[in-house]
Amino acid sequence: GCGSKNAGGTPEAQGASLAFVSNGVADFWTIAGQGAMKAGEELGVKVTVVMPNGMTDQTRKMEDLLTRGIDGIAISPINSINQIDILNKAAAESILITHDSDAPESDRVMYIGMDNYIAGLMCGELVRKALPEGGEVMILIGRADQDNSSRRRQGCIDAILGREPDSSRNDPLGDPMTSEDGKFTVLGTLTDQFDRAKGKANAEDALTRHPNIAAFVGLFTYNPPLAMEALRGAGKLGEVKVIAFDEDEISLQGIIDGTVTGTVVQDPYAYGYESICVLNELYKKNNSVIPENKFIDIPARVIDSSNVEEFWADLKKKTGR
Amino acid sequence: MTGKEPGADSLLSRISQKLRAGGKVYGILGLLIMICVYTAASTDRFLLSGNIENLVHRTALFGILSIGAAFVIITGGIDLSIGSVVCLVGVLLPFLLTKHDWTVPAAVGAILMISLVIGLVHGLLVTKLRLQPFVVTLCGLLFYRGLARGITNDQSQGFGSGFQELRLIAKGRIPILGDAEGAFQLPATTLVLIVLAIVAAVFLNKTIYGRYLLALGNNPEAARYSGINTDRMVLLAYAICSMLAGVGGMLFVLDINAAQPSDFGNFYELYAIAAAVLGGCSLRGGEGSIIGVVIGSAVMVVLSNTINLVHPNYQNVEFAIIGAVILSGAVVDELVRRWLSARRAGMKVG
Amino acid sequence: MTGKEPGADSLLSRISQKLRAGGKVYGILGLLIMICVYTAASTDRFLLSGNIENLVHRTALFGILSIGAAFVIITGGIDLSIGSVVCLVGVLLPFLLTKHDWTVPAAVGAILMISLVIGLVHGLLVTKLRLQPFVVTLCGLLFYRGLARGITNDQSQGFGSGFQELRLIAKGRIPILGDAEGAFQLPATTLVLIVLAIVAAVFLNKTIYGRYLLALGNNPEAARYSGINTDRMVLLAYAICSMLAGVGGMLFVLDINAAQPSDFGNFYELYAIAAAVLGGCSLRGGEGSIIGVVIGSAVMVVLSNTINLVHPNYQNVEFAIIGAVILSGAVVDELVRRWLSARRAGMKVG
Amino acid sequence: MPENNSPPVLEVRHVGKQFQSVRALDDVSLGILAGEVLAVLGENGAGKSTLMKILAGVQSPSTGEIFVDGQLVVFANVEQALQAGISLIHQELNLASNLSVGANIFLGREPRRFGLIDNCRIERDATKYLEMVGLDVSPRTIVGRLSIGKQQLVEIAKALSTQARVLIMDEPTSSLSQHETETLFGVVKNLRAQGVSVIYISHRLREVEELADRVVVLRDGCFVGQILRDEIRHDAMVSMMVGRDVSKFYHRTAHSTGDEVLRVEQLRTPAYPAHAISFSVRAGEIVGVAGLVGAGRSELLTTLFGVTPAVGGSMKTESLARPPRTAREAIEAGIVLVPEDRRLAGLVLGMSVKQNLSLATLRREMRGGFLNREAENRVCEEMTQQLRIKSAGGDQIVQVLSGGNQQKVVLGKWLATEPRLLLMDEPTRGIDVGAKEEIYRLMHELAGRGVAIVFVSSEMEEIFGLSDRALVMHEGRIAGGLDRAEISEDAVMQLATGTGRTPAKC
Ligand SMILES: Nc1ncnc2c1ncn2[C@@H]1O[C@H](COP(=O)(O)OP(=O)(O)OP(=O)(O)O)[C@@H](O)[C@H]1O
Ligand SMILES: Nc1ncnc2c1ncn2[C@@H]1O[C@H](COP(=O)(O)OP(=O)(O)OP(=O)(O)O)[C@@H](O)[C@H]1O
Ligand SMILES: [Mg+2]
Ligand SMILES: [Mg+2]
Repeated sequence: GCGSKNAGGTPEAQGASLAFVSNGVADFWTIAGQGAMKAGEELGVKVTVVMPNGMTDQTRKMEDLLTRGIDGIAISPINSINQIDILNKAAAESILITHDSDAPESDRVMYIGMDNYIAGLMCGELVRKALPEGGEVMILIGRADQDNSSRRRQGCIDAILGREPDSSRNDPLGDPMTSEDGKFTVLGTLTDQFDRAKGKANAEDALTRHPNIAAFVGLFTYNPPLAMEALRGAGKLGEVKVIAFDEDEISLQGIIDGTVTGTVVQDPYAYGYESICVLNELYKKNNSVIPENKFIDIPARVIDSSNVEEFWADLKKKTGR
Repeated sequence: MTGKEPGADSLLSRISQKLRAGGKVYGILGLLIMICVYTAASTDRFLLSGNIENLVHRTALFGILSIGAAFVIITGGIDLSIGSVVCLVGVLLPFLLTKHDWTVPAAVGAILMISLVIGLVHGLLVTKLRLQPFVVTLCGLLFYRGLARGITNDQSQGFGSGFQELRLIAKGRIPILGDAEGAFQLPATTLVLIVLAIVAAVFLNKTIYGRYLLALGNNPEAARYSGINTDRMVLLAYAICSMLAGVGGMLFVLDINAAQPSDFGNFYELYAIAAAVLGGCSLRGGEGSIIGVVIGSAVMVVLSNTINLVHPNYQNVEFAIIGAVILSGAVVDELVRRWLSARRAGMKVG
Repeated sequence: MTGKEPGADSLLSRISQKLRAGGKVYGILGLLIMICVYTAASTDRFLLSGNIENLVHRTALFGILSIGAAFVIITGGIDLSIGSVVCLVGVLLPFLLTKHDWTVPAAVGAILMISLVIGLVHGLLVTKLRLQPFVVTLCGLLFYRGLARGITNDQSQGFGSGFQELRLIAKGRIPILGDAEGAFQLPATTLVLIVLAIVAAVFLNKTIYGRYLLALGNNPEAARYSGINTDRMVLLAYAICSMLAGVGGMLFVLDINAAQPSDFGNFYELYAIAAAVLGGCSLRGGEGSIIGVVIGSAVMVVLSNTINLVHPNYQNVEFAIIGAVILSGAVVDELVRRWLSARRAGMKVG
Repeated sequence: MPENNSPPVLEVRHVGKQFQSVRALDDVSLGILAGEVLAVLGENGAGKSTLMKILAGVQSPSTGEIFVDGQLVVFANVEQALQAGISLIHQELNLASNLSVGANIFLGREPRRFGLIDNCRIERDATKYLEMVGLDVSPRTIVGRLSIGKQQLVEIAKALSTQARVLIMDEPTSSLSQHETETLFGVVKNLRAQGVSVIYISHRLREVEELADRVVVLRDGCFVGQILRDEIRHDAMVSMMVGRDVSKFYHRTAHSTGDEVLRVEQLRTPAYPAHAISFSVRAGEIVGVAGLVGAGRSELLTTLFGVTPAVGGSMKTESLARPPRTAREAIEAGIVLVPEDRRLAGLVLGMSVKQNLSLATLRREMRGGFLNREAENRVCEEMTQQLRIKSAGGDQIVQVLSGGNQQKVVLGKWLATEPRLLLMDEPTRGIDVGAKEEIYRLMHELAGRGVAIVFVSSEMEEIFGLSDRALVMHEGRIAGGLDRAEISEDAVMQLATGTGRTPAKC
């Protein structure tokens, strides 16, 4: 556990009421939510986990949290530069920290998490490792038009193509891009709008169109398993590499079975847990928890055959799944 | 007919007329009041002027869409493209202003133009080619969102920290009760809704065109035989609907400050239609009341506010709750209707 | 009447009959062929047996939903809840099997039961309470998804690496042309579709119940006055629709292996309805052909395949393209219709 | 005739029916014997259709009982009534327009083979019944393509096919002309001979005179009395129905005709693009258009009114040089149409009497686009008085008005526009004698005021009772024109069936 339990009395009695706001509805966030709830129990504070549908809903939910007189909010802004208003409003009326995706331009107290661009780079490196001879790579993603996914995708592409890291790039979705040395080709990025049937179809069609595709990168939790389904259907599972993102159990099993090269995992549980702990301290006016770079790094990790078992065991322990 | 019948008949007709729109309006108003009372009783934060401001503001945004939907529904048609028009407009406004440095008048003008054209195209396909409104606007639903994604290449469009003056249209608050701390201030959007609603209500109930719409929604043939240019009226209805969707879309994005092409306005057509139906529009056409529609959208807005304030842990079943409420609304309405006519029959016999 | 009249009339009628369903089917079939030819011409990968297998497989999944939608549409109703039923079923199956260790028969049975009940509730609300199908099923759309999210607490439900045998129903391939490398194998789902489609087609066109559906879809009074129990037939239609949505939902999740309650099956009702309309169903009721509906869903599946294979950079405007194609399909259909009747008039003159 | 010792085939005792506020039937008792043709008469809204619907299991009585062969029965639905051998031809058409004639005839009673519909048999049997009613179309024809008259014949064929013991016909001839009517009479007499009982409802008293063995009269939902075979006379029936003596049924006063208001030359309609029509009408003239079902009369009127586009030809009025393209054009040129099917094209059923009456004049009276309430009320006042519309006031929904009053509302809507040429398609269809008389009176008044009237009628008496001149149509052509003096049943029939002389003066 982190921080200190509220002094004396039944916790609920004088515990703060804090909120953990995600940028959408996904397993990633249910895990984070569990972390937040756990911290809430330990600290005896009331925690509300909010999973909005899109930006409008996120703004509405924030407004209503403030109406409720919430004491602190940890949010993953969907589109930070354009949400300054609501973020600053929240910062003014409550305590605001960001997680998963930062909003440095806003008045948020601090940021917990990691840089999706860097995580993307790590993912790209995995691709290079998986394909020593290089080859054609197809990127699968749910949506490309929200901060976390576009940065993650860009990082991945830059690493694959061996470019100088520069998070300000934004390559178009469609056209193939080849690295200087001509070894690697990023065939494109296929979006599925969270429609999994569509996601599977995308992977299948990519296989049909690019017979000598060498690897799939699945940048949303559910993409790698869909890619694996497609490969199994085409009898190419294991032959075509799969590089995953996040910790879907199918992906992890794939790593064990050797059908998935590896995955880059963030630590959603820690996002939730840490966010609540920090908010609680801040609520108790203990500003010592704020590092001077206002950034608690919960770095993304690469999970591959070497460390998958213990990671998975730990995950199961935390989430009880 | 016998001598006694007239009196009874006029009672019948008067009641049935009340039931037509009036009754439904009272019904939905009652529902709204119930929800408000419940919420106010459950939390003292509900009646904070700030929350009221939020509610009337959100109601305004959805109300504008719903009024548009109502016009089409009154003609016996339907418009499934509202949400996608909201999306297209929502990304276009920032796109044109920030990425292409258009002037505000140019951008707004162009967007209103586009909405108008969209409405006219729908109308023409429905009237001249006799295509089914559901089909036409379903294609619209798919097309305009795809277009929005294509134009922006799947990137969110926003104003960043610019265009604050323009955004006042959507964010501004008017201190009608003086600017004392915590005093209620009227959101600009609410003002817009009030104006639009009044205009729409007058148009529908006081002008011949409104009468024409109701008539042709009720019986197109008879309207045509009475020398009404039904095609033009239907065209008008679709134009109004898309225009209002355009206005609403701009207000939405000005309020939210950015739009994600892939999900901005998703399902809004369904909310708008649901609000219109809740508000007393019959999808069979020929029936509808503007005030009812506005109240209808208020119900849905308040409902989700209730959940956020009172039952934050049930947020993920919010849709289930809204669906259940709409349905029970419809069921109760129907049962009351039957009970009333049973009563009438009873009165007559006794 | 003179002697020539009957001849003319029967000709007239035969043409018009063709136009009713037949014509539309040819139309949509032509469209499908055009798209296929175009794609095959643009890429040699299109006709790979693997790709064909994928296409017929996807067509099967959507086709099953569309056939269900068709039955409701033929009665003049609509079912907007299909996608949400797919979602509810899609999360329930793995939920019951993995989280609650139900036996396969128990889980499948329970889910079919639930789908049936859903359909019956829709039907009862529409027939007994005379609520508008759009309203009833719109509430369904909101409610069942909310329910799915509530039950699973927003966690996606999947089979992990288990239940491989069960999943063969959705993933299996039958080597009808021998199991030579690259030989076409019939997906099990396609077999399911073929069976369902044949049963549905016979039911609709050759049995009295099908005829009753067509009759009441066109003129409920006439059907009722002919001694047909219209309510029961409508009930049946909604039951069929939800049952097929349930079956489809199970196949979808068995195929994909996991379902996320917040997104699974989103908009599928619209695809199903679009396919039904493309396939010759009139939303005014009384018209529809099963084969047409199946072809309709094939068109949408192939179209998105075409985009992925031939124009991957346009992937994000896929919706726009599908919308445009559906619309042009409807437009062309209408124009041909008119041209033909003009021809008829011409014949009469000559 | 029927032997009276056996119990009635069908009998109702003390039947009452209550709609929300309307007492449609009040303690009515009557029975019908085997092989009897019983005519049920009554003004609009007297309760005839309601009573029949109760007999056929469409509606259930609020009070009272039904007996079949002396046995008490309760019909829960139409099917049970059919089982009991009772079949009803409804007053309004009730066909599935998307299905073939054959499918409609056997709807609900499809012959089956191996559980599947046996279409061959349907076609074979359907042809038989179609011949019976003298309808010469293929069983495969889609019903929606037939004219209203033909659809009526299909309804009759359908009823015949049920092999009912009691056949109820609610105004079967309302859109049939002489020719078809006589075929129908043949059928009815035939059935009677076979011992089938027929309940026959009509506002055409001449038909009743010819057919009925017994006449029963309802008024305001009550049984007022019955007339036996040999006392059945026109005036007897009328006085029993309306409770007063309707003297001088047709006012045959010649009208001083003014100058030409309409000249039609080589006009061709979509239904019969091959045949051109030419004629002209003078102010103050009443022109009757006769012809068989499907002769193209309705098409002619709708074309003159601009709601069906003319295929070719010219048409001149004072202000128009070509056929109108929309109803608006026609109305502005002073041409209005009382359509054949008032519920479909004449009235906005969901709207009030006032709103319907003012619908056509809103534009003329509007104040800068806004409704002019005074004008609306004025029109409502005037028309309600002038046409003696019986309603609970201007705010009543027209849906609940009786047929006659509905028709008056349609007329009123048009009179308010002060037309110069009044087109009427079956103006007295389904309207009772009282209302008929008033409508005839009106037509004469209008003619007297110099309004030109062209009316289509399938009722022979109307043609020669009202017209100053008759045009007889045959398959889209005008087979001939007859002056008042020349108008006779034979002359009209000859032209209508195409056996007559070629057109002389039009
Ligand atoms: N469904 C209904 N709801 C309310 N009132 C009705 C309904 N059906 C009939 N009525 C009323 O019952 C009375 C009898 O109607 P009915 O149709 O039996 O008269 P009718 O004798 O058939 O008249 P017509 O000669 O015009 O057909 C009328 O006043 C009518 O308005
Ligand atoms: N909707 C239609 N489509 C095709 N043909 C039609 C249609 N309506 C009418 N007809 C045909 O046009 C011809 C004229 O019909 P119309 O109704 O004008 O005849 P009518 O003399 O008025 O007979 P009725 O007394 O039955 O109305 C008929 O042969 C009919 O079959
Ligand atoms: Mg009647
Ligand atoms: Mg006619």
